[in-house]
Amino acid sequence: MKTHRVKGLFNNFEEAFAAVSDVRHSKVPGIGIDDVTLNSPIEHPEVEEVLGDRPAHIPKFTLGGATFGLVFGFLFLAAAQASFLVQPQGGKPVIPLPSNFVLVYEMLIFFAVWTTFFAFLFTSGLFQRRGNLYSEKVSLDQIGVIVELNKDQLEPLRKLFQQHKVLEIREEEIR
Amino acid sequence: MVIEKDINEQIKWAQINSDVLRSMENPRKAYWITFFVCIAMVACAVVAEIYQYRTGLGPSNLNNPHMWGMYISTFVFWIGMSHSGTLLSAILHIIHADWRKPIYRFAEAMTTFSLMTAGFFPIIHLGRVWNFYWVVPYVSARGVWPNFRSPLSWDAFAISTYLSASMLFLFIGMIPDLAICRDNARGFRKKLYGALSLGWVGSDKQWRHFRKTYLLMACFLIPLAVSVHSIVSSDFAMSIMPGWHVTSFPPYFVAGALYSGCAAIITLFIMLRYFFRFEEYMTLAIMEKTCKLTFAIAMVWTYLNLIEFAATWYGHDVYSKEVLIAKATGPYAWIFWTMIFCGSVVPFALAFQKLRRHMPTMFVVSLLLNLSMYFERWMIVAPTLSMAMEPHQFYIMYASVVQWAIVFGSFGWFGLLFLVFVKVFPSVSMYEVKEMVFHRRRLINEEAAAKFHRRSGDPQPGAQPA
Amino acid sequence: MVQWIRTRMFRKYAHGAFHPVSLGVALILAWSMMTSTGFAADVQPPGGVHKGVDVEQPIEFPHNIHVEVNKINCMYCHTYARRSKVAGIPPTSKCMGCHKIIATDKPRIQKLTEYWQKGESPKWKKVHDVPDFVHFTHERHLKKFVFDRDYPVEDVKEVCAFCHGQIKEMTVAKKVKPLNMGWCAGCHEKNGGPGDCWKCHK
Amino acid sequence: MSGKLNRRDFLKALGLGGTATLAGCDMPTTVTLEEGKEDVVSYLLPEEYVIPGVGVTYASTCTQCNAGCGVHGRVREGRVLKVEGHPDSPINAGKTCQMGQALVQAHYNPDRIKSPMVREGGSLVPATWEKAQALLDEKLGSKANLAAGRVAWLTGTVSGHQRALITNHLESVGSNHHFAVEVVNTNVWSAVSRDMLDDPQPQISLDKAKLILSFGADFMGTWQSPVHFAGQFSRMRTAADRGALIQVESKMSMTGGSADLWVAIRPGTEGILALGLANYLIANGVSSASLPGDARDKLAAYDMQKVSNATGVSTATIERIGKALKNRAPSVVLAGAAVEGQVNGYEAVSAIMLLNVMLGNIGQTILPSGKFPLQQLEAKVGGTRDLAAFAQAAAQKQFDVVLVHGANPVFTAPASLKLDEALASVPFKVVMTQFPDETAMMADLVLPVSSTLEDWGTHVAAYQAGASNISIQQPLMEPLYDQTRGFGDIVISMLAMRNAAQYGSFKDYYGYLRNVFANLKGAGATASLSPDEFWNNSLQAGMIKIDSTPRKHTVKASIAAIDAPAADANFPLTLIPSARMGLFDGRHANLPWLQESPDQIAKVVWGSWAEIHPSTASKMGITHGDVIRIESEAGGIEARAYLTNTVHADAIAVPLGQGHTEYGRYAKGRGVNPLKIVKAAVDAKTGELALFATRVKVSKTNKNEIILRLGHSDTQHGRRLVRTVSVDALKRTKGA
Amino acid sequence: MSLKNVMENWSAYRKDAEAGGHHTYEHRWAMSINLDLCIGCNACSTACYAENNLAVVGPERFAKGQAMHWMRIERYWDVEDKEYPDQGASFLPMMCQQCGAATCEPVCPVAATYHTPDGLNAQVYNRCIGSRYCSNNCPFRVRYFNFYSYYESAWPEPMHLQLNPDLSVRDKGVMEKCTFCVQRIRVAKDKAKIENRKVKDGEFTTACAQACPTSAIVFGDTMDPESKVSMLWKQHQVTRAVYKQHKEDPELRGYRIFEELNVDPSVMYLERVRDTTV
Repeated sequence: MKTHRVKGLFNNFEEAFAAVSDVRHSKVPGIGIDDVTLNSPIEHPEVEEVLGDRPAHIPKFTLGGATFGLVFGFLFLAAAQASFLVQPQGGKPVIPLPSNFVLVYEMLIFFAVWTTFFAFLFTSGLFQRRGNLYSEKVSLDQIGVIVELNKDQLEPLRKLFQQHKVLEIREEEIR
Repeated sequence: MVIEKDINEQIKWAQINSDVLRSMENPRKAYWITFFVCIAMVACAVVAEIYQYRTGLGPSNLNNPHMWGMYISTFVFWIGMSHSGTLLSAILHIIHADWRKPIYRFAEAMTTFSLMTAGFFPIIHLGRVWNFYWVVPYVSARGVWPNFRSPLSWDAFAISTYLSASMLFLFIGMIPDLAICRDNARGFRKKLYGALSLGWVGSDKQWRHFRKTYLLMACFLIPLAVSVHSIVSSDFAMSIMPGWHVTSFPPYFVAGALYSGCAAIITLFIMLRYFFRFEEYMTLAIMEKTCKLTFAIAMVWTYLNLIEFAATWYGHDVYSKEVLIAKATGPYAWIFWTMIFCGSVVPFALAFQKLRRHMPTMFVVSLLLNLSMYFERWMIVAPTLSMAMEPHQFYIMYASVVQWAIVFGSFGWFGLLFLVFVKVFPSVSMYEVKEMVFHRRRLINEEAAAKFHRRSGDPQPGAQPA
Repeated sequence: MVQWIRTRMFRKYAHGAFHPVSLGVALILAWSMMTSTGFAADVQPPGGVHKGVDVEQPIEFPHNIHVEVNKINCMYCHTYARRSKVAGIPPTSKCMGCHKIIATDKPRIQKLTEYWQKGESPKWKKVHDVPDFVHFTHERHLKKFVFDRDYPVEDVKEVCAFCHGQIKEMTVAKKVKPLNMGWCAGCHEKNGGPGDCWKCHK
Repeated sequence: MSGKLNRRDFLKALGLGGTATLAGCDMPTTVTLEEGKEDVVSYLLPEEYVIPGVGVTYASTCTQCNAGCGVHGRVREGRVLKVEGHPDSPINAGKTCQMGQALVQAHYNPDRIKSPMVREGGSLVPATWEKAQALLDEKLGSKANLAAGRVAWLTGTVSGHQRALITNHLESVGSNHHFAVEVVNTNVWSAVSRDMLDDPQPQISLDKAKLILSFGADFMGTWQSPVHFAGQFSRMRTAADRGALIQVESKMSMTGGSADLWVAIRPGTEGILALGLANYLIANGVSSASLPGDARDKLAAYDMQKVSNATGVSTATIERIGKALKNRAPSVVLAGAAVEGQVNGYEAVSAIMLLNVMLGNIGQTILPSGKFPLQQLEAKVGGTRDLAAFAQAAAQKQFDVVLVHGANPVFTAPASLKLDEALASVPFKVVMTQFPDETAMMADLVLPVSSTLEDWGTHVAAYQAGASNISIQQPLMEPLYDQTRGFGDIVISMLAMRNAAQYGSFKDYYGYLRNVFANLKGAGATASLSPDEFWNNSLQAGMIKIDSTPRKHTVKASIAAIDAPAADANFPLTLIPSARMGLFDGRHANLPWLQESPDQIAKVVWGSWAEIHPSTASKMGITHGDVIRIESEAGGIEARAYLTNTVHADAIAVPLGQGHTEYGRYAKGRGVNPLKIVKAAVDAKTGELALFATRVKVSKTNKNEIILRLGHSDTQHGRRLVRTVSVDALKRTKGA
Repeated sequence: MSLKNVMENWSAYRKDAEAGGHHTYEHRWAMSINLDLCIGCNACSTACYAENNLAVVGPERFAKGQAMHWMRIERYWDVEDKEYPDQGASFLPMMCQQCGAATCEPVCPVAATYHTPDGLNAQVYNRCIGSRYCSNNCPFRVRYFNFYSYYESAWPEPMHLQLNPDLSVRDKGVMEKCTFCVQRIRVAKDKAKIENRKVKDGEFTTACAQACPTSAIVFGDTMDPESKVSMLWKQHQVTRAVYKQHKEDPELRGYRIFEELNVDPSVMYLERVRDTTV
């Protein structure tokens, strides 16, 4: 298993990307792109392309939530309406579709939004300790590239980072 | 024509951080004065509401034909105002209009807060306030449910959905900024922001999920916003009252909502820009774009207004026609014509660049637009209540002190929430301004762009590394 | 099965029971349990318990002695029950009808006699009280559950016990049934009572 | 043992908590199930028919006006909840007017006097009955030194055994001064009927008429027996050949609101129009055989044009009325208060009655009434003549003691009569009343009487609708207050003071009535019953039928010339102090239901207003709601102007009822009393006050106030809520 | 709240309003008001105050438009701009029309107003939260709102003793309206049930109909073909659940107000007749 974690802080974003790209192209033997994490103050869809296909499953949860909202919403409303002690009817159907559509629509969105939110909380790796490698600079203007690696790969990586004008390298041992 | 950049792309990121964070510290005297004025307004409303709660709705001067009065028109006003945040944030996000970025945060906060204000009104206006939860479908041993046919119970659904969705949207969009705050704060604040930022570190995984979530939220928020104001419109349109039973009400309400929201954004834009020295971010160029957008919406609103009048005029529903005539000539005529003037004529000021760039003018214009929008809501609610079907019961309502106090207090409450917000949360999205700056800079920086494109030999997404 | 869903779908994300889906499933299950209770039968006295408070009465009337020991029919004293919406407290003259002779040495009876001689009625406290906006009629209920069923009138206390509990075991009457709307409505549903709000609410 | 029982406790409610309130009063409450909070009091000794929770109905008689309608009171748990019409009553046939509906409110009124009051040092202070009795004994008892004719009774219209007792009391004190005052009356009509037909209260059969021509007679509102006439009117309207109503008046009355043809007439000229119509009828072939020989010549002076000039009614309209009268037989022509209340009221009513004679209505729609056999019980009908007579007599210090009951003369007397001063000069004034009214406030001794619903009584209506009846009033519940006494009980006790031999044996009025009923028994067709059976039957029925001998109408028509009231440049307008169903002459101003119930035509609530024609108003620059000052020679009042075209341009109408200076929280200090500025002119023949003949001038003040009214629109805005069809369509659909 | 209920109601899911919805009406209370007989005397409205515990609001609140008269008599003038009216006024007794397809019902958020199996618009006071939407959606504007707690002010002691215990005294914040004297209906139905018979026509009537001196108001059960009111409806060829009457004889006087809104009122008015030939 990987024993160390190394973080390089870059000021120049292009260089940071280049470093990631280099890692990806196996400039350092034994380190794959899956070992690389990027810490950045802004969102970089382009960079993430470089990082490769890392899936986000949130839409599935959203779909699930929406479907649940739809089905549950309708069943809930229909059951409530049909079992209401008194039917507020006056010649109108017990389960009035038009108004239920409106409510089901709202409930669909309601559940979709909340599932999305919870899915985001639970799938995006929040609620973790920031770790020793975390630098407050990342929230300012610097980009951090974190690589998990074995001890023997430390040196080549440092070199690679320095090649790309790294500002600062932090290391830590995992266990 | 002055062609101007939306933002100075040379601005330093550290500068962004410090500018925004500076706006969050050490309130000045003016802030405290405003703050206590707001508190006083809220206090008035609270006193009025307690009085009304104990006495009944009588002191508000509501009367038999005119049962809703300013409570519901104010409710519609606040609900309408909440739509701007959604518009700027979600719609512009989806269509990749990145000039939204410096101003969407406060707009979104406005959404949430005006919803939080609006939500009070349907409750306050109830005769038996303490039973308001009966409109919520909860399982009760009595076997009774709310009436799901009633647009008012739709309101309960719609507002709770919209409020939670917009709060989530605001919150999610703020997480990276909260992390920035956390990293720059000390003591109690650090703990607060630490908890609120949920352990955000800006890793690519977080960003990736963040992007998806944000997009999905935006996708849901747009139809939601439309549906919410349609549902609010159905409070009126679903009734059979002349002047309310109007097919075009849903789009009319949505247009009016966007209109009032945009007007409020301009107001707050100018105020924030002035008070927090956000000239660098809230630039005149963005202002112009906002103004143009507002102008467009104003014209849509005007068009829908005319359509409604025409449809009523040429339609066969005599009652509606009489209500329309009563609007234009009756006791509410001055409100009607003020609304038309401020809502359809004044926005032409937005069509002139000179005026658009003149902040005091824009401030006044935006206030007039807001006024027009308030009057619009009044004109929707009041004439139909006062002059509907039964001539015997034609009667107008003069709002009492109690009613005025509660309506004023709602402005105080909104202001209070907003004032707290600007000091507790970043009112300009730092990370997104950085993105904006970054992308702009990259776009004009040919060299950087070229450098980036050279690397397009990188493997395509999905391919395994060699 | 829930475990299966959890392991299959939430392997990585299982942070306890709070999942939208499992919440929904639980809600639906709870719902169906609630809705599938009960089938109309002849007479099903409603269940439900209420922890009544002890009510202080001017005279601690021992229901148990009258009902259980002396086998007096409820409607002998609560005579208006079959003729009116209220069952009524027996007129003091009725009490004195017996107690001029019977048990005159007991302190409670002496208290009663005192009232009688003053020409006053004791101020009883209402135990089985329904809200003022409720219209409840003893007359119709007795008609349905006693007279229409040809239920032996001697045993009417069993019918009374539907709502008043086993009065024969109490001294001072105590509320032991909830007498709230859900409770009433449940019985109405089981026994085909009217479901119309205006039948009971006024 | 049970003899010690107070009947009050005995009938007391089985838990007054039966009054339902919704979930607490002030604070939100969801917990409404309470154990051991509410008291339940059982009956001590139950009556067989009393079942808690079940209402019992008792028959009685309404005393809100003098029509004497039979009522059914619904009693539950010892309290009266509602009053409905007695279905078997020949007067109202199960129906009630709004005043009758408010009977319960007079009973439960919070402003009732709860104990006797004695004047001490200038102000009235509560006292005990012992003290009150002692005072009465001192002034009126056997030891009192009363010269003949020094005691006077001042009442409203009074009948039945109450009247008999009053008469007896006057006898016992050696006096015969019984003044009956009533502002709303038909005394001139009665006088004319008596003189022309030999029948003071002829039966009027509207349901047989094809046409009613009413000169200001508000016969469904305030005239004689309104509910009875409303029922007849209903039958007339629904008859196969629908009868029509022509109303000629200066201010639209409630009855005028249902007119097929409404004619505004210059105030005080109704008689001229009647003569003009008579002239027209003769000229157009209606036989004048029933008229005196010189009629034709006398009437010829009233040619169309002259009448039109005098009355302000166009010749076309006169012709229209004339044609209708000629073509539609039988008809009935009525005269109301506005005609009677003139200085020549008698002549005007005579002229109107003349039309009935000419048109052959006598015997068709105007029928002889039965002669009531028990004269001592017959109604002593009040009038305004007695008001003036009393004021005069009292001012001349003719009385030592005045006993007032059922009247509020201080409120109703015009200021110019100076009745209040005259009354004040009487050394000892006893007022028997339920409410602290203006007269009571002047009294030396105020005796609180029981309400109608607590008291015994018998009534003989002045207008005997259908058959002759004695209506019985019985207590429907125990008195609300310990310190009130029945009127009969008080008079009996006063009689016992003077004549213990005859009256000392009666414990109370009830005992007296039981006694008299035992004698009355033979009068009806119920001779075979035992006294107790007869009594119980009578109570159950609420009335006793009396066999009366029908009168015979002998027509003695005469024609007198009528002049229009003289114009007066200083006082250009005529004041119309109109009474209406509801507040009536002001006696119901303390009933909030009736205060909040709008005037039928003007729809105004809770206050006074002055109806003025827009053309008159615009001449003076008066707009709606302006406070105007109305001044006559006798004084001035201020009221809000109500612009309406339902009042003649030469008139200004201020409704009666308001302007109380006392009379409880609902009446006090509200509006103005137009009677106060009425000039005390009298009708020469009958001596009744000419209430409608006062000339006034109007001036603006610079105040404008909102007129409180029900409804905010006088027009339907084209909504066709009320649709109208012509009578032809009705006929085509065969009455459907 | 049973599965059975769900299934039954589901199968009755859509039946058209013309067939009475999924109601099997036991009774269908209705009125007929002959406007030709209405003399505007207010007896009905005062009777309503007495029967239904209506609060007297007093002049100040009346001025604000907060009066509480379930039954009001509207008075209109047909022609303005004349020197004097040449005929009487148009009186219109107006109270809740107990619409078959009432617009107040679907808008109540808590179903406090609903349709009873007797065809009445029920207003359940203790369920009402006072959103006042029903009143706003009532074309007749006959719903009255308790703007205050009137218990103390309108019934000072001992007036509260007059309160009818068969129905609640409404507290502040509750909507109320004419109920066709449901407390009387309830008693009559209970009595009929106990005696195992149907409610007879004329056995009871509403307070207003009982008081009306001219008998302009007729109340009864239209499900009973023998009742006076159903005969009247039939005679005037007024049918329910249509928004336009197709009468064989268009001159028949029966009509319903705002019928064109398809609210199906239960009150038939007979047109006022004016004899212009006199």
